[in-house]
Amino acid sequence: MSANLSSLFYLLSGILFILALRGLSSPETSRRGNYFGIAGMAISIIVTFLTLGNFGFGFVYVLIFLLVGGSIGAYIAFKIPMTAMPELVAGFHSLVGLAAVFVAISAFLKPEAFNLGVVGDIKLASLIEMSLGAAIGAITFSGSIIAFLKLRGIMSGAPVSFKGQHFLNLSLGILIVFLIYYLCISQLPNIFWSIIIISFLVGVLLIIPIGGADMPVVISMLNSYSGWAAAGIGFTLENSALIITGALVGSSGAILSYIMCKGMNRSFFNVILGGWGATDQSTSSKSQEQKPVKNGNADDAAFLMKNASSVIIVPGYGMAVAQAQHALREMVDALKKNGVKVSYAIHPVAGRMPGHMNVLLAEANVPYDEVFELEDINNDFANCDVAYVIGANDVTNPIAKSDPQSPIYGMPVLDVEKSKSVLFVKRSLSPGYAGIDNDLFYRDNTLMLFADAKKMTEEIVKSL
Amino acid sequence: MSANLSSLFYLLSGILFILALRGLSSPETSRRGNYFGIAGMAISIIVTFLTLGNFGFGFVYVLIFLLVGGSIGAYIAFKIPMTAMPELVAGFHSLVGLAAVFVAISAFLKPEAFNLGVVGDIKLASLIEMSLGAAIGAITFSGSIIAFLKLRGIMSGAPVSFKGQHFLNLSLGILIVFLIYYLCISQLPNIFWSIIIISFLVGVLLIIPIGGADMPVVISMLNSYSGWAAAGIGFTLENSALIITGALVGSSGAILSYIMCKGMNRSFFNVILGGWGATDQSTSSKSQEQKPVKNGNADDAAFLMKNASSVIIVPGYGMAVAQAQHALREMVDALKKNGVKVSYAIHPVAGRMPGHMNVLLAEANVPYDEVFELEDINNDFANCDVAYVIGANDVTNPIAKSDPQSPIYGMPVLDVEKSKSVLFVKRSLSPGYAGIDNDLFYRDNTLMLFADAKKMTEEIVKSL
Amino acid sequence: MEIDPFIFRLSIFILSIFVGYYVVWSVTPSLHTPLMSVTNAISSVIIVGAIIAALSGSSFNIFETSNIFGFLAIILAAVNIFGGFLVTQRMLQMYKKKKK
Amino acid sequence: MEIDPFIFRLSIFILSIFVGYYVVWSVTPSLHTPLMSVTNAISSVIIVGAIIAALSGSSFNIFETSNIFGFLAIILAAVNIFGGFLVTQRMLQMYKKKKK
Amino acid sequence: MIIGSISENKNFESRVAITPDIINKYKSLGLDINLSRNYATHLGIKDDDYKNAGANILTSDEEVIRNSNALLQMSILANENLDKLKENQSLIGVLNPYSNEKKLREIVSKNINCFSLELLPRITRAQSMDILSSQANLAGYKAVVDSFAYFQKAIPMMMTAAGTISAARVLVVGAGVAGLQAIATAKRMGAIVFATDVRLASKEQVESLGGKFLIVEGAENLETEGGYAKETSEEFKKKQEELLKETLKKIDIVICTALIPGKRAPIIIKKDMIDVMQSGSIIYDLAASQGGNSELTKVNEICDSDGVKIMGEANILNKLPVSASNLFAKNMFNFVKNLYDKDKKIFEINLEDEIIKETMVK
Amino acid sequence: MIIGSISENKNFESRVAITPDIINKYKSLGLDINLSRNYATHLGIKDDDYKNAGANILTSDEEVIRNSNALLQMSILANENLDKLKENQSLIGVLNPYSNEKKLREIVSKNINCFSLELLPRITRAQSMDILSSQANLAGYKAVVDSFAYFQKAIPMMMTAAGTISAARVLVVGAGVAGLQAIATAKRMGAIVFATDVRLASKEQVESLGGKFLIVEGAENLETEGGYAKETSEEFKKKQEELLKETLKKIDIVICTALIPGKRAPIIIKKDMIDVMQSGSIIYDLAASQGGNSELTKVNEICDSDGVKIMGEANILNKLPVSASNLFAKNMFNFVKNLYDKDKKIFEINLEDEIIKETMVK
Ligand SMILES: NC(=O)c1ccc[n+]([C@@H]2O[C@H](COP(=O)([O-])OP(=O)(O)OC[C@H]3O[C@@H](n4cnc5c(N)ncnc54)[C@H](OP(=O)(O)O)[C@@H]3O)[C@@H](O)[C@H]2O)c1
Ligand SMILES: NC(=O)c1ccc[n+]([C@@H]2O[C@H](COP(=O)([O-])OP(=O)(O)OC[C@H]3O[C@@H](n4cnc5c(N)ncnc54)[C@H](OP(=O)(O)O)[C@@H]3O)[C@@H](O)[C@H]2O)c1
Ligand SMILES: NC(=O)c1ccc[n+]([C@@H]2O[C@H](COP(=O)([O-])OP(=O)(O)OC[C@H]3O[C@@H](n4cnc5c(N)ncnc54)[C@H](O)[C@@H]3O)[C@@H](O)[C@H]2O)c1
Ligand SMILES: NC(=O)c1ccc[n+]([C@@H]2O[C@H](COP(=O)([O-])OP(=O)(O)OC[C@H]3O[C@@H](n4cnc5c(N)ncnc54)[C@H](O)[C@@H]3O)[C@@H](O)[C@H]2O)c1
Repeated sequence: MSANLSSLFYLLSGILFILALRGLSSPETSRRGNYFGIAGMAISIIVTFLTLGNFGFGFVYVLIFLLVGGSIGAYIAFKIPMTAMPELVAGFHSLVGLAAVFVAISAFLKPEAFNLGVVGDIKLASLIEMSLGAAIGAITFSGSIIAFLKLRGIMSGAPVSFKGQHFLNLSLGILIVFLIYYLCISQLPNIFWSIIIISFLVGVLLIIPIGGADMPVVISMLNSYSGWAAAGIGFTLENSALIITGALVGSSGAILSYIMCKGMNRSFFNVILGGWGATDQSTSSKSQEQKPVKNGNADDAAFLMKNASSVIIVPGYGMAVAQAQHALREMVDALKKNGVKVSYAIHPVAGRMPGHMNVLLAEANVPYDEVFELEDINNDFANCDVAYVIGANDVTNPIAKSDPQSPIYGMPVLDVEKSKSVLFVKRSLSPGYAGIDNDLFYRDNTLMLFADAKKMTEEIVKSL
Repeated sequence: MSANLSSLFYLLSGILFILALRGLSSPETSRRGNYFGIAGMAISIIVTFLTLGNFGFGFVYVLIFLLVGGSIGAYIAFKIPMTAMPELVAGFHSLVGLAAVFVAISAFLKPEAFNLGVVGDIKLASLIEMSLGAAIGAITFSGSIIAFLKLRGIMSGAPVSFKGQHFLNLSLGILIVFLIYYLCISQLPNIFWSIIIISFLVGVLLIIPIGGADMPVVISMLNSYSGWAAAGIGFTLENSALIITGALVGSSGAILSYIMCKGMNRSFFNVILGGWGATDQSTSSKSQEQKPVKNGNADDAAFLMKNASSVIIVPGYGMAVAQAQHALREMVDALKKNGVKVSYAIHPVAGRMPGHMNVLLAEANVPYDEVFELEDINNDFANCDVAYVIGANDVTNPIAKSDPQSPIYGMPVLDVEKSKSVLFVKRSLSPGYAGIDNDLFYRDNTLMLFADAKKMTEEIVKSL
Repeated sequence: MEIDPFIFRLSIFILSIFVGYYVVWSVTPSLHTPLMSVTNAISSVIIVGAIIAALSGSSFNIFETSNIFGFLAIILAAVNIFGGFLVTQRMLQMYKKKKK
Repeated sequence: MEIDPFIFRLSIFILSIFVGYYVVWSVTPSLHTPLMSVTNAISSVIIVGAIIAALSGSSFNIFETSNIFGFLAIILAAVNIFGGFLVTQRMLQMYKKKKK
Repeated sequence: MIIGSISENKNFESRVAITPDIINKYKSLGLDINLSRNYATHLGIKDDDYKNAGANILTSDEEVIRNSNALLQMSILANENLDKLKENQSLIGVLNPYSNEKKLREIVSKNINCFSLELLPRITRAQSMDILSSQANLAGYKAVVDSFAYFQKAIPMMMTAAGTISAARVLVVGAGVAGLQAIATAKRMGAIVFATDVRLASKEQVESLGGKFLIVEGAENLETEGGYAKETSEEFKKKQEELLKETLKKIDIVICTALIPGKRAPIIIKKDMIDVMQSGSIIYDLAASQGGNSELTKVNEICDSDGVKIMGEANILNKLPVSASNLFAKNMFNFVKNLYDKDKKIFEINLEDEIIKETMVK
Repeated sequence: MIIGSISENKNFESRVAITPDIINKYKSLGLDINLSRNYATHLGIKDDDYKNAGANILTSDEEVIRNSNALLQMSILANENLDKLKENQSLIGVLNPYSNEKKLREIVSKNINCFSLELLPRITRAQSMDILSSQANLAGYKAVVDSFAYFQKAIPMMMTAAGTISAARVLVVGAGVAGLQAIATAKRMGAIVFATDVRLASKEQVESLGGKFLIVEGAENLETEGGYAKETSEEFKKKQEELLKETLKKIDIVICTALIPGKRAPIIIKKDMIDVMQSGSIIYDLAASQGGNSELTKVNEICDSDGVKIMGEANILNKLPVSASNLFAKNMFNFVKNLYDKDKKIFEINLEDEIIKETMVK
């Protein structure tokens, strides 16, 4: 295959990757996006074979290795539980990083194969590119390993920090740059190896100070690194598929981690530099580490409810405090437009006054036939997809059914936990009127939406 | 200047253009965006000079021509009234189109200067590129001229359509393709000229069937054409600044016109193919041509109000029908958060029952001290930036002050027209209870927001 | 393994199309007109071609037909560049956020 | 007037950065994880380099050190490619809109 | 010019035609005001309040009549006072020209100008003088408040630890000014509100207040064939009655406001419909003085029909006298302002002016 | 087991302890019900309604007493009926053990089990039996509805062609159960509602219903130093009184609900405060029977203090008897259900159970 033709095909696969990412930005097109990605990858691999035109002995080996790797990958993909996604992605990243390192090493060892000159006299530009690629790849590898261990729980999720950490990282960074410079002058293999080893160390050092809660951001950042590594190798190999894809992955990963930081209301730089871990984490991690809660945002809630077939709203005193009834009504209207069946479950003592919820719902013109008392609706939770608990707490607390010591023992409660997912809108984990903790917050099918009830509901309306 | 260096600079100017467009996508960064654009343009021009390295006699001429053109442009830019913007942009487009044609002609006449071969033996690819560039440029030129004439009112804004129009356009298109093919074989100058002339004709034919109301879409589409023309020339001249910028302008113009069509709820293809003009235009143009109204959308309204320092809400029967009071309250809350002062002006007979508006506003918990009766607030309109008239009509009709024959003569009315801008939210131009037309709809400082009052207000909340 | 520069140009062209697509996708409607006028101004980067055309050949015969077309194109593009950017500037002035 | 291909590659690189930037800018948070896993899968396009490395040299000495690194890289990248796309597929299955 | 007002017969009328707030406005027109002593003390408004506002308090009704160019009243004067009126004086109020025809003819013949405000044309310009609207509005409000107070159950839905109280169901018959305000008031208290009217245009208005409009099947058809035309068809009436009867089974409170101008009020709630209503329900008939919308209405009595209470107040506004007087006084002022020529300082009886022409009793 | 209930003294009490709805629930517990004739006819509930629901209607009170194991009443029986009670019978109701101490001691000594529901502990489990809450809730509602009906002006803001009626201003004193419901009811009618309470926790509750909480300057400081501690300081009291006095000048209607359990109600609205109120204003004192929150309150009378009306109903729920009985009956049922042992078919007087222990009169 001519160089021109293969270039064209590489361009095509780059475009397919762009379309893949684009598809992934909305649920409707996401699966199509994934197919684009697969197609792009297939094209690049096939084109590479055709370009090399080497269908001998080696080709068979390549195929075998490809299949071995592929089978392992497929096996992992099918077996892994959905809850282990984040660590899986982290683990995969480490592989990409290592692959980049290996390719760079290979190029360094046999530059002729890549048109980069000969051993001991590799082209300057290529040398820089390949050592950058190797360094970034190595950082990606060791960083991802640490992230994986933290997420997997093998290593403690707590941030590890020590004095002079930032200084050490900075020094090592400078050292790498210096070594690359020196490599360019001397072309000495040992320098190349040192660069790689130091980079492994940097990867470890970069990730250990970051707390478990920030791992998603870190993973996305490592993703970005792996992209830059690929782009570096791409320049070395003069391969536009690698350049386009590397740049694409590099910048999209960086943006994604930035978006995630913003979504969690944290400073991007603090997270990336591990500074945040030292200050804030300590307080919030306390309660989180004992009992982890799942923390969602408006978009998640909107997504869940939009795709539900029935939703039950459970209002409580917090809705009254936040005066969220109008926003709630609007949310329900939007859901109904989406074809979702919505009803309201009113607990007899929700709020602080008999009929408290009724006053507010009537004010928001909620039709009476959508409002049910406990006895009439309690059985429906088992068949409902989402219970949206807005500012209620005690009235959902299952302890009233189980623990005779509890001050609310014997009170009938709304069985929200029987619905497929429970969304709790409240500002914190603090208890309600009765002053007791609610076990539901920590359940697997519960998503906590920490915010003022009105604000959160308004945001959900926006996302619907 | 070396080819490499100049390429780098062209790349830089391409990036600056990207940043320019990016800046223009939000009001906060828009001015910065414009500066990026200017910088990018300056760099391209200077780099071109340096690359040519020809600072003799010709250079002086070029400078002179540049300055002459520039002065004309600057003069026009300063003198033109803001209301004439659309036709100005259309006029400018025609110039770009013509410039593209001229450059293509020049390249055709003296291919040596551009490294394209010699007269009578121009490189095939270049020939295709330059004739495409010339054709698109010519279409842009004549199409823009027509758009300009229509907008300026020199030519009637009504769509001109005749039988077989689409067929004629299609035939001419095929003819151009055929001629390009023939040009490639024969290299005959006459063919080249014919291509240009026929393209001029196509431009005219493409635009005349499109009605005045759709001109903004057309202008943006012509913008896109001029981009493609520039890209075509860029390929010919192997100039990456032209390629990047041309592609950028080409695709962004196309997307922009698509967005505008969606915003106006029209089919993109119908507009572009002039089909829409033939069917729908006839009905809606009737009232529009007699008295034009300015038609806005939620974003415009949000923008105006967000940047106002005081807004007065004028609710009427339509708010009650749409049950928009809750959404309205939410909008006002959002505005107040933005530091805007908001009050409600209640006309004594707004609605269909004494105190109709009060009932609804109280339901939405609007504080009483923000609600004013006519006498107390009527003088404030003169000092207010935006009057948001939601579903009210008769109570704002100034005819009550002027025309003793009018059925509402003598009724006190809210002087909304005295505020800097008036937003009217209603579903159509139809009259209210009194059954009479409201002159305010056609005023210069009025923006009509045609929609259900609740929907529109909700959308504004979203855009805030 | 030498690749035809055309391939590169094509890649650049296509990527630029994507950028153009995305960059305006989220523009607020109130900025449609300034955006249009700035893209218009930018599209007169065709002036690069015009300058090349005008100065082609030796300095002595710069008034051959082809050069004249170049010069004409320069004027047209220049009108556009200055007019376009300045008028955008004027429009954007209106959007200046008031001092509060 | 020959231009160094590196310049072209740089242009492509920079434009791709812009595209990457825009393309994820508006992604919904619920798709963050699938997006991450698909970008991960895509980044294993490094396999192209790995294949080149593995097959470099003549067919007979493909087990030189450099080739071995290539083969190792192939395995790693392949795990990633298959695993990444398949797991994304699985995740997206969850987002399938229910039949109503 | 001087205008005056004397106390009404407080047995029948608690409202007054002039409130302290409005005096200032008369003054700024250049009019002086005479009032009789204890003019509005029954409303908690002291004579001093009027004095402070600028009115003159005269010792007797007679003095007020003698010293004023025009008398502004709620209703027509007692006979002895009517006799004291002199030529060229004016009398403005709700004079009820149909029932008081003889008296009025007499005084008009004495060249006394009589204006009766319920004759106002319903044109936009007269809206600010429209006493029928202003008073009907308050009547609609008050009918709901009173019947809710009388009702033996709570109105709004309350889900409590001691069980649920379901929301009361209210039917408003006639969705004119009074009916709409009744709907609004019942709705804001949390009742489920139904309404019915013969004007189909009122459907949208009812819904704009959150009420449900009762539509007879086939009503759509009627509408298309143009307005009220077919409305009287027997079949339609029967269907309407069936619908009402069915609805009333679940209705707790009925507010009747249906009127036909100048005629007896239509009878809408028949005896058999009342029979199906639950014991404890209430029918509040605002149309009582025009004959009532229910078959069993008696003026100023509470009838009990098998547990259903039918209340027919003749002048409900006597129970809301302060607000009613405030609005009435403002209407009256707007009327006087239109009549009064500031330059000539007289009442300019311009019969070109529709408002003056229509209200003047001839 | 058989439970019974006899007619109350209808001069003082319109509510009943058993409603037709609830009979089914008793039946499903395995309990039979005896009622005396015309048990609730005054509420529009016929004897047949009870019969259809499954109750036995006996001819006389005596028969009911004789044939029932337990008597469920609103209030304590008349003396002659008390005498008819026999050993091991139970009497459940609002027995008012403080004022009826002697009578109760007597019958308890006859081994008759007396349970008085107002003694219920305020624990979560007892919420469904909590008659104080259920009745206070309705009382708060009714106080507002009645005072609005009595008020001579319209409550909500109305901007009309005949001028503007401004919204009435309501002050609720004491934001407990009754107070909160009063706030909610006044608010939904469109009044501007203020509230005051000594419990600062109630501020958020008041605001959650759209009311404005009156805060004495410096109250924040008090709060930080812990609860009620400083609340009684003289300076604070003075400031509070000044604030109230200032506020009352513009208040149209005051609803008093402040109580201190087991004590005389605190006097909050002093005479001098009433003096500054506008003529026509209303003070509705729900605390009247416990002494009243205003200095001038008289039980079951409407006092007029210079135009300000002070209304002190002793048993406001007699005016809302149907809803009140429904909730009361449900509370009573929940109490009985807790007391009754389904297997042994007796009332199991388990003194381990806080609810039984606290309510039992000893
Ligand atoms: N109905 C009655 O008559 C009555 C009377 C007295 C007492 N009670 C008691 O009150 C309780 C009622 O139960 P409930 O579930 O309605 O209320 P709850 O158990 O008191 O819980 C209310 C929850 O709302 C949250 N919240 C408060 N303000 C909020 C805001 N602005 N936005 C979002 N969330 C907010 C609080 O959590 P965060 O602080 O984390 O946000 C709190 O946990 C019962 O225990 C009942 O016994 C009832
Ligand atoms: N207050 C009273 O007591 C009373 C009683 C009777 C009559 N009136 C009369 O009623 C009129 C009141 O004036 P007004 O300005 O309030 O009302 P109006 O003049 O009747 O105008 C209402 C406007 O709202 C629009 N509209 C209706 N439904 C809408 C919806 N869902 N979304 C958005 N817009 C909607 C209608 O235009 P589109 O159809 O184009 O949307 C209509 O032009 C006066 O003429 C007054 O004399 C008043
Ligand atoms: N623009 C103005 O100047 C102005 C002023 C006031 C009122 N109005 C309008 O005039 C109309 C009537 O107002 P009104 O309250 O004075 O009317 P009204 O008091 O004469 O009648 C009350 C209502 O009863 C209805 N009705 C009559 N017979 C009925 C029947 N058999 N069954 C059911 N309903 C029946 C009428 O349609 C009317 O809606 C309303 O639409 C009102 O908005 C206009
Ligand atoms: N969870 C439960 O079991 C339950 C049940 C019912 C009530 N409650 C709570 O108990 C509390 C009291 O309720 P209640 O209505 O029965 O109380 P209450 O009837 O005894 O008193 C009414 C209110 O008056 C207030 N008050 C007393 N002295 C005052 C003064 N000098 N000035 C102003 N206000 C004064 C009290 O603080 C109380 O809020 C409320 O918070 C209520 O929510 C809890």
